[in-house]
Amino acid sequence: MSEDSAELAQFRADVAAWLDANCPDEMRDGATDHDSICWGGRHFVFQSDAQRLWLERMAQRGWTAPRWPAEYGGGGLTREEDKVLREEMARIHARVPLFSFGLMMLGPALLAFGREDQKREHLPRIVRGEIRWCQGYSEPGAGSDLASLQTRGVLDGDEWVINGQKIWTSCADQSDMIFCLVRTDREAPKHRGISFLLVDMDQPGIETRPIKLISGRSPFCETFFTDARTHKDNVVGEVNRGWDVAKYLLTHERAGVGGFLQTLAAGRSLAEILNDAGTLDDPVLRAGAMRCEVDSLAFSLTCDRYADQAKAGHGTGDASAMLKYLGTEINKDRLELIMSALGSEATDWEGDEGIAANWLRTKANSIEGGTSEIMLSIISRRILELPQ
Amino acid sequence: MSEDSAELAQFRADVAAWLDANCPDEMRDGATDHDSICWGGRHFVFQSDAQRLWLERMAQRGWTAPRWPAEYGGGGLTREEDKVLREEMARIHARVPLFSFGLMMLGPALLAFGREDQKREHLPRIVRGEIRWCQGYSEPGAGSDLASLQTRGVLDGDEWVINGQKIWTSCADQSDMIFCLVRTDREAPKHRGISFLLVDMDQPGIETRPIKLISGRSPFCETFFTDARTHKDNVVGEVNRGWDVAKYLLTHERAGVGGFLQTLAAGRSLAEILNDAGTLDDPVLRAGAMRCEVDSLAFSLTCDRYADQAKAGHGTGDASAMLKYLGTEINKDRLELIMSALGSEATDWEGDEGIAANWLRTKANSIEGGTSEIMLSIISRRILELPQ
Amino acid sequence: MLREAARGFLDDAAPVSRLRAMRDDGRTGDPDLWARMVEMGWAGVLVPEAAGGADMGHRAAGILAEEMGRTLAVSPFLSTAVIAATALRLAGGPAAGEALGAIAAGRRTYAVAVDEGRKFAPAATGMTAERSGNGYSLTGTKTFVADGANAARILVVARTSGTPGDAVGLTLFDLERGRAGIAADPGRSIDSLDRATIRFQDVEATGADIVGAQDEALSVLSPALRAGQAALAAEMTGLSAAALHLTIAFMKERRQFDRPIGSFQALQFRAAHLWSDIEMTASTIVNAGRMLDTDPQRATLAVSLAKARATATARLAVSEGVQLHGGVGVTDALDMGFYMKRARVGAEWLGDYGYHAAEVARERGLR
Amino acid sequence: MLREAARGFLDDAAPVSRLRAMRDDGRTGDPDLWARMVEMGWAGVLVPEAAGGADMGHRAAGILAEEMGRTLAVSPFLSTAVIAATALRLAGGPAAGEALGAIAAGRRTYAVAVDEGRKFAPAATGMTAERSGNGYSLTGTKTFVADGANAARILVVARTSGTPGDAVGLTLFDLERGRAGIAADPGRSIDSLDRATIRFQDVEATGADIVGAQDEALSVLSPALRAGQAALAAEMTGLSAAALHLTIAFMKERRQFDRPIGSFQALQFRAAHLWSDIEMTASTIVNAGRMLDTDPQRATLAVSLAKARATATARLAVSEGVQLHGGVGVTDALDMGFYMKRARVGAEWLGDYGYHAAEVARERGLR
Repeated sequence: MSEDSAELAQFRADVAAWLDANCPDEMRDGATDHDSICWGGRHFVFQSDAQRLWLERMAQRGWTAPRWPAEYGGGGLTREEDKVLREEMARIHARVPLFSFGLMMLGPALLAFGREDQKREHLPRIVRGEIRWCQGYSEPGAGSDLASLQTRGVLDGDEWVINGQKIWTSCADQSDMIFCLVRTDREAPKHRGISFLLVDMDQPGIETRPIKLISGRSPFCETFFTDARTHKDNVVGEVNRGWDVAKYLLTHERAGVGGFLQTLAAGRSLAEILNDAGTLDDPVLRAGAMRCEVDSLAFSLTCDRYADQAKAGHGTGDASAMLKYLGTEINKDRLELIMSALGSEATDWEGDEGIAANWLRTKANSIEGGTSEIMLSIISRRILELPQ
Repeated sequence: MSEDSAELAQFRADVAAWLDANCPDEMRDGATDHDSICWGGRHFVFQSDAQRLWLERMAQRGWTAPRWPAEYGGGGLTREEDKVLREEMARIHARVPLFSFGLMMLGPALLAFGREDQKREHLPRIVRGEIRWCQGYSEPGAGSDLASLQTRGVLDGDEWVINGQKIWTSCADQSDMIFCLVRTDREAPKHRGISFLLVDMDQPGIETRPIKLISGRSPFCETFFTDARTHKDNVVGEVNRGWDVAKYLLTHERAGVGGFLQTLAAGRSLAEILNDAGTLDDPVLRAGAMRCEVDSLAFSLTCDRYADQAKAGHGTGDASAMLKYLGTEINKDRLELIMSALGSEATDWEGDEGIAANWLRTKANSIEGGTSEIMLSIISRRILELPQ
Repeated sequence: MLREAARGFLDDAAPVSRLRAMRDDGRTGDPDLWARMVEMGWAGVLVPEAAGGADMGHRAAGILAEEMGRTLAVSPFLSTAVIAATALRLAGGPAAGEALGAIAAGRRTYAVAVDEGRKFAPAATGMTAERSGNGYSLTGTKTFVADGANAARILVVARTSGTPGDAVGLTLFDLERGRAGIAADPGRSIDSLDRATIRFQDVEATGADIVGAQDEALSVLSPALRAGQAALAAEMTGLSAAALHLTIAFMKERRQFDRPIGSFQALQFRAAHLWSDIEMTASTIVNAGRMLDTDPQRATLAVSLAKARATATARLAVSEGVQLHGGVGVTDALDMGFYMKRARVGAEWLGDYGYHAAEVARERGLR
Repeated sequence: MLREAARGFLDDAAPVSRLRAMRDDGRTGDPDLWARMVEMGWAGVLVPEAAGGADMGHRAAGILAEEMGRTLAVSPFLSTAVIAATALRLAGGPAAGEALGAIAAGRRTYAVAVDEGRKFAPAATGMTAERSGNGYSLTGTKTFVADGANAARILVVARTSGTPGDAVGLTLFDLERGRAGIAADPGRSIDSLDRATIRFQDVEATGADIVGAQDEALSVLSPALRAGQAALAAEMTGLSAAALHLTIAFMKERRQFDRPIGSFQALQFRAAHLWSDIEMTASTIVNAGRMLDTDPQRATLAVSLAKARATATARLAVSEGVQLHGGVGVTDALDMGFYMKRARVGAEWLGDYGYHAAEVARERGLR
């Protein structure tokens, strides 16, 4: 932690004092497991009054979205202030008050592409956790070729009428609204006939069905649109230019992956797990563990390096594809190694949070959010500039 | 060795007696190193009278080409008799009397595609080691895309006039004649305008220049054709259908690679080398050695299995691409491992036959005779029938 | 041909959907399917003709196991028809003969209880069989016992002398599962099969329950486990081939960017590499079966080679199988997950890659 | 910026063709090039300003080494300006100060003689320095000494007490190469550089020749070797990046089947993977330099991580470099062979992959 400027030092003191006064004790356990997360939304059931209070207090200061402009309910903090806030929260092990796709994805898209009225309508409600959003991009027939999506929207008077099917819509069954890509011009080239629509899910034309994975239960759903409707103004960016918004968000999403993976790796250390397993006499396992430690550390340093560059104003850009590729592949390798080290004991099913489920879950990491193959294509074309 | 039939037992006894009487003692040392090989040809300098005598005696029986028909100077042996001959030669460690591209490649091509007069002219001279042949397929601009070759032949009266450049022509600087692929119709689709020509190298229009490899000296040459000439009848197969001959030979060549690699691996065992190096406390090296032993043995068994299938009348066909691919890749892995095990000592140059040269030489194995990438393409298209 | 007959039967009677249904029903065994396998003579594949078996040998057993691996057919074949049958046959004697007859006729199934920890290590056996009066008293826990909850009888190895790590001092007992003091906890194996923890508390046994000689279990158990390793390797190779087959079919059918994904060169090369890898492993399977049939005393290298290769190949096959299927590959709706889970269990059972690769290296003289 | 200046200079003054010419002439050093590097202050990169150096730190030394690796520039930079300079600086005292000044001014070059066998293992040193009168008598053989035939002086570690394997009992001597009893055999290293065997026969030395304290060589030598490892890792990473760069350029230019080979997806993915791998390694290089500059006592993990990664990455880079170039890749006419050979020598020097990966694992708590 480098030394703060005088103003920043004052800000830090203020933040610390406010947190101390306002963060309920129950919210100071640093919990990050799925069940402890506050997702918000119309139907969210708070686990405790403390959880509700913590959200309300943080939202009031805009600190659920610290860097969003204050006029839209955000904290209006600078990069440095944001860092201080996170550091001070970490110091007291404060839980993240709100976690949502609205904060992570729709918000940035609206800030970059939304109309003024859209920002004023949606951003404050995201900040306060009133509306839970989900993302409708993927389709069963599209996969890596995202832009070949077939869900279509037809204008009927003042409304888009939407028909089709989305897949991998995380938490769709618990969300209030969906931002989704819809084909609105079937004659145009495939990237030029897609619009980015905002749709309320509380209508009979939308049905959701959870997807079971090889690793067990998952937040993913299939989402079916049957004459679903949304007002014609609920387009982000221009009609038929939704691909630009999607591309922006995809890069945004990948850039976040590195940090996410680092968090994963921050659990119990590989060495600890392997020492306990007591199977390291096997040179295959030992050599594998050595290699995996080396590669994991190198990956972690690479995330740090790119984060530093980002702080210095150099965006990660297409290199986020590299982070996504390496992070997921190394993590698969790591879990394979742990499974081998634990031997038969790891092959008993200990539920959806057990080691076997974790191992199987990593298999999806190199597919979701863009497959490793797509990441390698991005690197070879955009960074290495190899010919198509 | 399964039991012989009565006739085969008699044949074995005859062979043993003949070998005993005719194989000079100096030729019973089993030598297979480059300098001990009898290559034959107009300019070949025999190392000893014994070497010359051994060639003459074996050639007289046609046993330099045991399975070729007797009418063309061959031994006319059955598959079983050929096996007996090889076994009896191995028993007394008899050297191979003659090794040549004529025996390995041109002969089979002539037997499959040649005119009667061509067979009568060339095969006996190959059997007797009178003419040394080299192969002119590759070109600098063509590489893996062999059929894009540009060396061209134009008919001028009774002769083809040849201009262009070949590369990787093994032993071209010591050969008497060359069989080569030449573009004889520039208008036709690329596989349909190539002819398979036989050309005498003893003419001013042909020059050769040896190629130095990263591993040191090599038998490879560049061969330059400047208005070189050959009689128009010196075409094997039809004019402009040389690609058929070439394809036949390429498959033939790859099928031989497995055996060749097995011979390589038959030297000092990996375990022996690594034990002596004393560096196996390192789990990375030990695990690598274990994996390499496992894979080498599996590869060796695979060669045996395909050889058994071939004996049972099932050709290896496109699967030869798999043998070529795996054999060369595993051998590269093996030499990398040996280099690591020997450490700095292996990084001193011990001449073109030293371990470092061997290691570097393996890097060419997965390129020459069709790259690993070409082999994988053959497997994916012809065996797995994946779409183009 | 045996292979074609087996394949035809299994495609028809035991597709992966049958395993799926079993899992969804919460069952861990498929006695009806086994009954049909018995009818076809598979239970007696290693039982002498005199005892009513087909006596077809280990290569044949490998072919059956390989075909079962293709469709993930559920059966006690490996435990009963391969491992137990081999042990009983080697032990000889009238009781073993009767047991073999019962196996071939489908009247008996066996579980083989060896492991006590996370890794395969028979010599490390700590479970005790103490002399008690004229007999023995067995106490200890066996883990990850294939078919341990369903099999009628249990071949269990326990220590009659020495300390864990000694290769001698182990004795093999043949006990009916209902004997007092035996309790099995069915477990929840990721491959949905029966892999139980079995607790033995003061279980009484007599000399008549011993298979082979006291203190010399490994002289019958080791060859039996080798036979099991070879058959398991064969099963995993069939599994790998099936995973590749499903993947190739998907690559031909699935379109992305206006082309079948099988036309993408990077994916083609991976499929071609996997095919090549499976070919190599297949060679080791053939070799292991032949060595067990012709020179079983010297089959260690061949069997460990097969199990090491089969383990590595199956891991590659299912990893590629899932990844090349993309999103659908990680859904439970696709069968690939079943292959991946079985490959992981198979990787550990009867010795993992490191165990067998070390055996190979040792046999090859690596110090 | 240091990097841009270095790159501009090296591209101009020390392209690979200069190494090629040196090799073809049978020379193993390039004093003219070193003289120019000295002029640019590179020799003093780790020498204190008081001694006439630039004192730019290890991160800067790494940048220079990385850029030298790109063009395979021949110089005694690592031995002299990094390892010897770090050792002398840690030892301190007037003699060391003078030596550092001489290094920075280009008046002295050093070889560092540690290895006696095929693998890096300083504590295994067996060469003896016996007390003899008021001084020492050194006898033994050092192998694979970088710059050992050309350097003006030799830092040599010998045993003054204890037995091979002991970390204490080693003493570091600073000897001029002409001292009686020292004989160097230049060797024929595959990378065409000077890597000599040096024989010491009853070489007389005094206390004044000792760097640091008697019996405590490792307290100055270990940090110096770490600095060398970090710089060598940087060099190898530059080498890897250059190999990739050459390969990418070739892929864009070379046509096969009527397309640039860079348009083939399988080759694209391999290039993209290699690029990613180099990016990871580059992060470890930055980190190692920073740790040496800010917290050298705790830099072991960072340095070993960098050397392990750099070794593995360079191997991948040159393997792919050769294979993706096809036939021309294995000809001596292409520069890639030089990269491959240097990568192999660099893989072993100052500790191989296994050595450093084990250090990393140990630092991370793996037992």
